[in-house]
Amino acid sequence: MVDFFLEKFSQISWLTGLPDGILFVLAVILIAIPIFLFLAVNALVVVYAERKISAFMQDRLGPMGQGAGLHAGKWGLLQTVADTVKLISKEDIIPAAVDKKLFISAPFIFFIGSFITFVALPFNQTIVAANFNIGIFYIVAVSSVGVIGIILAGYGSNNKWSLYGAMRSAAQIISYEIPVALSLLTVVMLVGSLQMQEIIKAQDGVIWGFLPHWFVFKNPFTFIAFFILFISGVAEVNRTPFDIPEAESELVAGFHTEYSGLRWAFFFLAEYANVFIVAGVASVVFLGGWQSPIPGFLEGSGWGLVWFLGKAIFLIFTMIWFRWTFPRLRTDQLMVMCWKYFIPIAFINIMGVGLWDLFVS
Amino acid sequence: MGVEHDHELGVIHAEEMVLNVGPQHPSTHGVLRLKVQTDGEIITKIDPYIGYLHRCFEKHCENVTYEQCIPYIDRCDYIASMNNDFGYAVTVEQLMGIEIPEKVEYIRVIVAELNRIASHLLAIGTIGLDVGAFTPFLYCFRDRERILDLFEMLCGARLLYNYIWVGGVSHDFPVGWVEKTYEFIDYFEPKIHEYNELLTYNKIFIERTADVGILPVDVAISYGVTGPNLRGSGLRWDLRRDDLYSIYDQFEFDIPVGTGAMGSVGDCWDRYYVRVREMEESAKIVRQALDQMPREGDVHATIPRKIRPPKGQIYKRTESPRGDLGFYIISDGSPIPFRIKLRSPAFTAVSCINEIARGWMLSDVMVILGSLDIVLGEIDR
Amino acid sequence: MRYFSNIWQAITTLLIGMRVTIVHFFKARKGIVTLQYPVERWPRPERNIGFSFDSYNVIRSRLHVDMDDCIGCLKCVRACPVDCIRIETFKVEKGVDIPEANHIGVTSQGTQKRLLVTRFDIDMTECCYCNLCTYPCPEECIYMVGGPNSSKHEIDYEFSEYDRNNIIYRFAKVPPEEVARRKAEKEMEKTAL
Amino acid sequence: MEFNKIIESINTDFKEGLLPIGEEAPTDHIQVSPEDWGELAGFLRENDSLKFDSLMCLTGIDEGTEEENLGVIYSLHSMIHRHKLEVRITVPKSRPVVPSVEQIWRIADWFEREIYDMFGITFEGHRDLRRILLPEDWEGYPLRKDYIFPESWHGIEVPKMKEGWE
Repeated sequence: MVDFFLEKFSQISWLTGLPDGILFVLAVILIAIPIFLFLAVNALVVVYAERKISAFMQDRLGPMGQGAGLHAGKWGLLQTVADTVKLISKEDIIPAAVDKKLFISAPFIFFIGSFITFVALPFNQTIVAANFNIGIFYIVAVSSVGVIGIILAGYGSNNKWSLYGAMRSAAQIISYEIPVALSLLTVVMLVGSLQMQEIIKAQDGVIWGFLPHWFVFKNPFTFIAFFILFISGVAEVNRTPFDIPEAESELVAGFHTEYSGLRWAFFFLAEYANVFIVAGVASVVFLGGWQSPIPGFLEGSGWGLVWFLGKAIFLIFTMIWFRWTFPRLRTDQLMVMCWKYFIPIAFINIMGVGLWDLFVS
Repeated sequence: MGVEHDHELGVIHAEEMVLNVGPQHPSTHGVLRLKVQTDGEIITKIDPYIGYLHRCFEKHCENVTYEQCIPYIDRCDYIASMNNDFGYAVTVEQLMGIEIPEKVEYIRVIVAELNRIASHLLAIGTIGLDVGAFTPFLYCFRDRERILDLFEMLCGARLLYNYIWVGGVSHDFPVGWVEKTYEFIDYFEPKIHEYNELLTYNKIFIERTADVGILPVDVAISYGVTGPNLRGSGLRWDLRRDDLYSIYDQFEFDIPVGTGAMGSVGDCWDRYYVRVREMEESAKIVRQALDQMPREGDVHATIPRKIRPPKGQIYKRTESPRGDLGFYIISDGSPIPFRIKLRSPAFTAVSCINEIARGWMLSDVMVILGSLDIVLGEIDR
Repeated sequence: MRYFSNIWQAITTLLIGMRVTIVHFFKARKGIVTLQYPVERWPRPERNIGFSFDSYNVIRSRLHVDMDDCIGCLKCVRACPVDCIRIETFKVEKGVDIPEANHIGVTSQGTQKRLLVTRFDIDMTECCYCNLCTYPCPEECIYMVGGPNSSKHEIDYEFSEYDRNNIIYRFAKVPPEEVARRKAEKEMEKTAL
Repeated sequence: MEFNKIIESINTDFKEGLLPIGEEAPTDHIQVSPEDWGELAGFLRENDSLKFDSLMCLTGIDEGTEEENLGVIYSLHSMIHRHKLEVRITVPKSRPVVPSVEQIWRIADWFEREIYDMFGITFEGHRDLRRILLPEDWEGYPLRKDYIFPESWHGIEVPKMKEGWE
């Protein structure tokens, strides 16, 4: 995309006089602003969806607006808007005993971690901020920057609960990086490329006559790999049943106990951005990204965006569904699940995919 | 948290961290404060501090008449007020030697068992909440709400009833109440299956509760732990059968005990599952009582104008949803009790937390606390 | 072996749990139990929860006193476990109306009053809604509003106020100057003796 | 086991003539002195035919201002033999000391702390005797009949009257 903008700039006469560096920065900003807006809208929508879905699953109505006065709009549609206004207008509290520098910088580091991951995420055939040739590698590497933010938040808050949350989170995210990377590796083996668009393009066509040729259906091992990736992804973004860093019944609010207002909003925003990233990566790598579920039907870049977002939304729905169904695991059980179950199975998967590719297909 | 490196010996001496869980904490079920010493996530010692909700119940009772005690007793175990009143009424009646009409006994049993269901629903819902499952909690509250509706229809109050009086109940059940109760029981019995599907047999829930916080029988008895907690440890001990009061001998019901189906006997899962099973049994009792209850009859007949028990004292215990609820009442012959002591089952349950939670992780403390099903109103009185 | 049975158990039981919630999700229209409080009030027969208003026997809500019927017998004061009722009375001629004190001599049940109730305060902040005061009342003049008493006084259970003192309900209808006059008279009598 | 038999058993196996037998003896409880209680408690807990393994309730009483006596009532129960026993100990207000049974029945730990809190009876041998329901620095023992409620605590006045309410 940067190249695309630079090319456009070269056609605008008054811009050509500017130095290349400034043009580059301008191009980057032009990309960053839509991503930021997308993140904000994503958080608004997902929070609203989460509230409504959880409410319906629990025989409730969720946010509703009825009767006199401006409640939360029809069906509570304005609830998240009201939330945002509240968060922005809240008093900015920095507790006296915190480590100020860390405390202030932590939410932004956490946010940056999820923000820069979007760079490599292809929304359709053309919309991708940077079509790296190491796309997957970049996502795996960058998405764990956020943990630094969590640790700083927990450490800087000078609160025992926060520290517990941060330590748990660090252990959890670092552990679950491994099954994520290993299950992505199965696809990389099949495609032979780390580039996101290449991976999606490899999922073109039909398999067994009727199923789309997505990697999740390709062979039994990739099928398992998809679930390992998805569940580990859920674990990596600290959602129930893996939400031990913020486990509200144990650690009050975990690493963001001391945060409120806008700083807390950044954690919130980043958390939902991470949710989208997990859903996005899983749908790109295993569910064909912008490929149509019925091959040859409704293709093109507009529909590509719809298919990609549709798949991502379905996976987000599943994550919400998980959250409102399951209890939470304990720290050691989380580790057991990762190291004793996911990682061995992921290794077997890699072997299996290789053998399957050699002998079966 | 100061970590001190002892280079000479090559070992690290790590200090233990003291963590205050509560008085304000999402899962202390009230205002309990646990001073927890932790070594990393592992608990080395728990020291419970209670009394944040102390309301001088026993002192109050020495200043009001026997009738006026009942609103205060309601507020002790505010989750199961009917059972509290029931216990108090039975105790004072035994002290006075009053015979109770049959219909009153049936009404009392029905409301007490309904309240037991309501209390257990709260217990299993909150243990779900403590392990992080939010949805079962709301399902439980949805059904508990219906019981509270029944009570509201019966006596106007939803939580603190003042319905069971010494010598009777405050008034007869309204028209249509019996049918509504039948309706509720018909609705409720299949719902237990839903809780089981959603929570009881959930693998994560089993992992979190089975083999955690094991309370052996001898420790339980020594700590005076009673009720579902003791039955969870495998001892078939239920005052409704073993120390009969009221008319519980007229009903067929089972006393579920912990069997260690998912782990060892006496773990959190057993305590939890005993409660689930007890709800079924209570529903059975309610159904039988509704079938057998005489529809006609006065409920006011035996209420004395002024309750004035003879000089003497009595200790009587009844089975509340949390265990043995004992009343020690000393009367000096006046209408004001000389001394009322309430032996609270939750008080004894929380006293043993150090014994059973030591060595487990911080997350388990909440589960153990949830599985003991404590009500701080009753502990602090 | 246990390893694989664990995996199998986890997958099956978790899927069963997920089925329960998704069924609730799709049946959301039918099963919702929320009451949108300020707009919807409690008795809603079309929902499968709650009961119709007519079948109410009692209701615990605000205490109300019909002062025309009150004979000042103090039975409710004695019954109250939290001492939230205060009554002051003056002896008056039996069964005679006193218009300047808004006093009616005979109650609706035909009892002739001996006392003029100059003060009948109920502090609803202290009330524990135990209903104990309503039973001993010989004239049935103190009651909780709504329910079977809805003909006497409509239901009022949302009597929140910004000031605590507004929840102290003063039912006596005797004007303050009349009370002061009678108090002074009583003082005079005392000093005369 | 019947109450008489329990008495008999205590008298024969524990200490000859500890408990009075006859017309005037109480028929529902036994009264022991604080000196005997420490040993008797262990005996009641351990003796095979008695085996009082559960302490149901521990009640403190203040027998009124005239008598100046404090009492502790132990309600014992045997889960095995299904019999119960009530043990009473009376101590003067001037020296309210009772031996602790905290190590015999573990629940007595908290029960005794509660009675210490409310009546000021000291349990000798209790390993952790401090207030349980009231704050640590509370003065006086509230359930004593001669207790006078404090006017204030840590500078917090107890409101006696409220506005518009005599």
